[in-house]
Amino acid sequence: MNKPAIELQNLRKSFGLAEIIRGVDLNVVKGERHAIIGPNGAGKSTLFNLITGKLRVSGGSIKMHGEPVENLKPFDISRRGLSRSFQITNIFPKMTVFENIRCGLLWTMGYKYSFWTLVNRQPRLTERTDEILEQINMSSKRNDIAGVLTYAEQRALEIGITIAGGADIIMLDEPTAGMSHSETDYMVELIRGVTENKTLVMVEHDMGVVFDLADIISVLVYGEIIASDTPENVRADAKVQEAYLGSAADAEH
Amino acid sequence: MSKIKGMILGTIMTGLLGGVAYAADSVKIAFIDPLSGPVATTGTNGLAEWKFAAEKLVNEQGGVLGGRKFEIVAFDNKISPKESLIQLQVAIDQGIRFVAQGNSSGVANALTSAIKKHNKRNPDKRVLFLNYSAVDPALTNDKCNFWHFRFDANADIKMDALTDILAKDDGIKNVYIIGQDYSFGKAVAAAAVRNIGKKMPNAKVVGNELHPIGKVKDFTPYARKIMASKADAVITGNWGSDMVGLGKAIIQAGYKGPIFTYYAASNGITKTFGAEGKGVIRLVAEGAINPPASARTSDYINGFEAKYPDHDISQARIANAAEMLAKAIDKAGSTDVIKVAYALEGMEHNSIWGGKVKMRASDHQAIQNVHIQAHTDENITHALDNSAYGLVKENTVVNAAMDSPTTCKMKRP
Amino acid sequence: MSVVKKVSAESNTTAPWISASQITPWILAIVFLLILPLIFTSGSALTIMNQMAITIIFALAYNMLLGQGGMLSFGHAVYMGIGGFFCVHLMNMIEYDNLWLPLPFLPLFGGLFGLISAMFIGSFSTSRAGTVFAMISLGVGELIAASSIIVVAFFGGEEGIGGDRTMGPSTFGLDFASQIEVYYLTATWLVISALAMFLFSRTPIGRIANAVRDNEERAEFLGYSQRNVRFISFCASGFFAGIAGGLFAINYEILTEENLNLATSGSILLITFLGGVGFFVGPIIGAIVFTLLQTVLSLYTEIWQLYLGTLFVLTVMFFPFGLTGLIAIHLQPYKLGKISILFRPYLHMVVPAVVCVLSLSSLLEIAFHAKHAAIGEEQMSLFGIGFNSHSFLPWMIVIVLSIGSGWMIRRIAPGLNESWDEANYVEPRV
Amino acid sequence: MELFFVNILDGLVTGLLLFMLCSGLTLIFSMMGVLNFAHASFYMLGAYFAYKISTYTGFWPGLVIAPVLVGIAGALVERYGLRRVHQYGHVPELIFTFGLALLIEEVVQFFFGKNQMAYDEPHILDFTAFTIAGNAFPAYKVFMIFMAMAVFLVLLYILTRTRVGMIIQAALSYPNTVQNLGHNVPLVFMGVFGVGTALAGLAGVIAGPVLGTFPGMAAVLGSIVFVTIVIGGLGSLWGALVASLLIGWLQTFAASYNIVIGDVLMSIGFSKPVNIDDGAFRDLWTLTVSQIGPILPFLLMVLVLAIRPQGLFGKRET
Repeated sequence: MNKPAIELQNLRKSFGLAEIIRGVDLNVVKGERHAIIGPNGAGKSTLFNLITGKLRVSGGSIKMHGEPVENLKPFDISRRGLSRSFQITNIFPKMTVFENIRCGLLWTMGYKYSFWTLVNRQPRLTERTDEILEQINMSSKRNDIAGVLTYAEQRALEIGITIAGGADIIMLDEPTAGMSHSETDYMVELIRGVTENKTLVMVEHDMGVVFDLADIISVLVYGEIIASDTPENVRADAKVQEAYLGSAADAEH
Repeated sequence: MSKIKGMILGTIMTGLLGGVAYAADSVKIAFIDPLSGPVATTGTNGLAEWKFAAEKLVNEQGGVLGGRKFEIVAFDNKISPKESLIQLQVAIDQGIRFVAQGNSSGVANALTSAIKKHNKRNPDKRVLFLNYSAVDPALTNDKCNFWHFRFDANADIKMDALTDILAKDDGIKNVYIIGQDYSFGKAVAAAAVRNIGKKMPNAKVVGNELHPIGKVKDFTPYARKIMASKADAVITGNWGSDMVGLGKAIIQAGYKGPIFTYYAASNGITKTFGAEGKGVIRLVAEGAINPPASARTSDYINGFEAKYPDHDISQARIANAAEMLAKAIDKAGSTDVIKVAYALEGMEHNSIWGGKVKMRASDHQAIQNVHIQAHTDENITHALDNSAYGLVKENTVVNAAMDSPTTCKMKRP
Repeated sequence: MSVVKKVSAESNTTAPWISASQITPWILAIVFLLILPLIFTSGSALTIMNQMAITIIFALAYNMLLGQGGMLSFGHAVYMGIGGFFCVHLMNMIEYDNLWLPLPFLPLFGGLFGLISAMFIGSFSTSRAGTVFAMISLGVGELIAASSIIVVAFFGGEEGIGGDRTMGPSTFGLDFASQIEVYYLTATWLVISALAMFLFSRTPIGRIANAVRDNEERAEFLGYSQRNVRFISFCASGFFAGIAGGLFAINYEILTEENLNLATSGSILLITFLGGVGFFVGPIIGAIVFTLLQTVLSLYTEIWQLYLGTLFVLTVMFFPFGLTGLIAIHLQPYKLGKISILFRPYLHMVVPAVVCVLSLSSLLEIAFHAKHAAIGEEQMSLFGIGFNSHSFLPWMIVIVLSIGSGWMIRRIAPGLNESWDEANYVEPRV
Repeated sequence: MELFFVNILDGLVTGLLLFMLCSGLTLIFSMMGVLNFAHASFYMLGAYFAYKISTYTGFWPGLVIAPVLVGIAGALVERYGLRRVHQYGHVPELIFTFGLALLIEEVVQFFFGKNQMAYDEPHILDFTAFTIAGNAFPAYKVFMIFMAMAVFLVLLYILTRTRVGMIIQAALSYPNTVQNLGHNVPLVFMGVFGVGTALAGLAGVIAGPVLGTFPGMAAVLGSIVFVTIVIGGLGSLWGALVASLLIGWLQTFAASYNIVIGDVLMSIGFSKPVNIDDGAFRDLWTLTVSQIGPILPFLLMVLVLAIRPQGLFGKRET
């Protein structure tokens, strides 16, 4: 129980000669909402991709619940209870909303590669899918093709797919990017709701969202974590102010 | 789903089965050979020859059984065994009882075994198979059956004749054998090795190889090997573009000796070889057209060329097949295939190409004169491919391989 | 490929095990298959129907790859062929080695051998999707087609391996000598295989195969290994292709090199695409149309492949969802209750369109005849009308007809477009 | 030893010829993402056009006119066919070219018939350039080598020294970016497709007299062209060159030496079964390398793809 949900030690990643992640140490405690912020090009997405298995690490270690997971395949990491969303909407555009969510459920509900069960004859599966649709307020779009939804709806659907499997670690990559104010507010509430009692790691640019949601904020600059603390302390951190917040605040206006 | 299926099926099937109109009492012969696709050229040529033979040699002579005409019905088998079997079924449904096919021994093999089974299972709709060109020896040996008749000299017979001629030439010491890697190519190679070993004690086989059929782009490396082997003669069963490619490569590599072939003429091949092939390309076949055996022969060829300027008499045995079938039907007094088959067995026929053709009863293999012909532009009465070049008879083996053994155990009904 | 993919099977409540709407098409299809030979009794009709059934199974199996799994294969004939070759060998073992195996179960073994070969080749070919998969399938297809000529012991060389289906133990008193018995056997396997493939698409792995096709990365982050998903789809497809191969062995009693070669692999791709890859019934329609074109059209014209090629290119250009897609786009106006708007413009279009197609093909036929027919044989007949292909008048008529009908089509087209838009117009939701 | 040298030259001719086809295909693929299945059909068109022209004017005008005609045909296909299909995605595009290959073969047969065409080398080059140990090397093949070299150099110049070349190069490496650079992408596509098919046509003009001009000529080359660019690495011109030469030599040397597989098996420790006629593998023992020469490239491709999916020189995987 006292093992951190995610533990990075001296994590490194280079592309050719360019070292993008330069020795990151980070602990994400179970049950906390953890935001990673940093200026553009700091390596946030790379860090995400390393943790979730999309990229291979160049050095260092990643542990989930104390077990090393670096260089495992994405599906392997997913099976260990980590689920993620993407910066660019990443859904199954040709399927219905219902089916999108159901895809997120199949593995964890034990269907795996089954070819002897029919999906629409599984009451539990259908019920659970409908519950999640309810949770993300998309029951009315149940039978719509995902590709024709509005952007905000697709983002919500993406969150739905991400949490569907019941993973205890949820990683969201810029969940509110490109949204209007009202949409953002809605999304924050949605995230807050669906990640209750779970570990949340998110990358986010919108400082409002970050300070609203996060218990702990880590600041990534040029591939290194320069601060990792509560929102108040981070806000007060001189290094952060200098390296990031000042310029980011300027840029927002 | 089923509705659509029904509609389409209904419309087309009705068209298929109802739409074929034919003359009331003609004797129909199904011509099942490739008429489309990359190897269709020999198929369309064969069809023209069949049509002309039926017209000139049978129908204009008064037909069979006192006036019934031959009618050639073409079926495109796309050189596919599967399609051949489907088209065979369609032909049988149209009431056709005589099937002619020649291109590809693979198809012939599929047809002969299908016809054998069909005749056993449907005694009321028996069919006769007139094989006018497929020369795999197996068809009149292990795989022979009562319903199959071969009018061409098979690969073994042609090789037997060829080596009879070769054995007379003391200058030939080194023979190179090359062919396509499939049953026919292998049969040619085996027959060549066997016959050379038997008849030509002073000669040796300096090369014997197979190349993939229809896949070789450039034959130059093979030509280099032939040059390196110091061959005095090359023997090949290649046909189509494999023949042209191989022949041109060998000539261009500097080879001056003879290349003995089975199929290096017509369908554009003669024209393509042109001057280059003169003095090099030889062909072993039945039915030589230069010099023509008689005025009748010449008339026949001229008539054909006038009607089909793009085609040639490249498969002379088709004329024999048509005439012999007509004779057999008349002799049998009906088109009942068993009677016709018995009438064909042992039949002797004076060929329009000169000489006699005898349908050997023991294996249904036609025994006839086989000639060695040269590709040249001298002494040509009937040229090929609308060019100045053609084939001239150099040597003849009378009744080639008349007494050759056969493994056929003919079962007669 | 998404246009009208509606998943009607999903209903809000938990569905009863079988609903009438789901089972009706199947019952209809079975009844249809049962009465078909009563309408078309001739041997050739049965042969062609058998050929269709085999092609349908093969095309459905192929669509498990292309349509459902997004895998483009240029060598799928291999699995059907290998299944078929093993079946012929089994048939010969029945005949000569006293192997006890009733013929009706033979296709199952074809399926198993197809499955085994797919497992073997899939183990390395499915590790990637896209071009890499396509090219490996091409390479493997070529290799196996080439070895079919070289390895005579198993493939029989160019002449293939033949057998006799009637030598097995008699099943229900049938010896399968007659075409009609073979037809019912083939039809039974058609229903079983089509149903199994339909249900497969409704299983978790079937759904995830779709997911991997659409977005392989996302599927990986949901716990599924894209490679395993592709491998399983590939094996299942190989299994059903093998069943088709077994049925081929029973029908033709011979398997040859053509069952493995690239031309066969290519035509199954054409068939599936022609029918429409996005629909379960697509390959079925494609298989029927293609078989008719290949087997029946070729009886009437030597240039049938020209028509086939043209049809194919036009289909890809104008109806990329295939012939089924053409039907399916009418579902929307039908559901909106506006299909009747289309009747009149369609009626206006039918005559010029038919005239245009017929006159253009007549033009081709006349030109072909004039160019390639024998000297002196200037008479030809089209649609029962005899005329001289070298004379001026027929040329004039077909040219005028094609230009005229083409001009009519151009004139009518805008009106048709308008009606089409109107028929598809959805009232904005208030 | 002399034979070895002759084989090197023969392989060079085959390889360079293949390269002329592959260079166009690679250009098209890199720019447009289309694996053009009809590429060999344009090669066929080139040979047939040139043959037709040569019957009126002799060989040389055909050398220029035929590729231009093929290029125009290619550009028209792109403009009125491919561009339409482009919007549906890559698989329909590929299938479109697949159908096009079928159609072109039929159209050619419609007009030219089904016979082999007597398309010949020009008379002026119909002599033996030199002889190595009794092996004649025709002047026409020397001409082929020079033509292929010239094509390669011109391509290299255009790609590395001209503005158009820069755009194409950029497209090779960053296929998605060029769209955003403000170039008239449809025009570039049409041009590249036209030039690519014209190159195939030129290859047809040159190869027609040597490899034959007949209805199946596209099918013989068909898939080998893909195999070559896949082995070389999609989108790499140098890769196409290296793979073409590799395959040229591979096929030449495979055909040149009668290595029996059975001997190879025995040399690595297998023992030949006594009763060879009965075994299921009887054919394997008597097989020679020259028998399987033309399928070796496919084997090579499967191996390369299984180990290195991006090909020998490829940077990106598609």
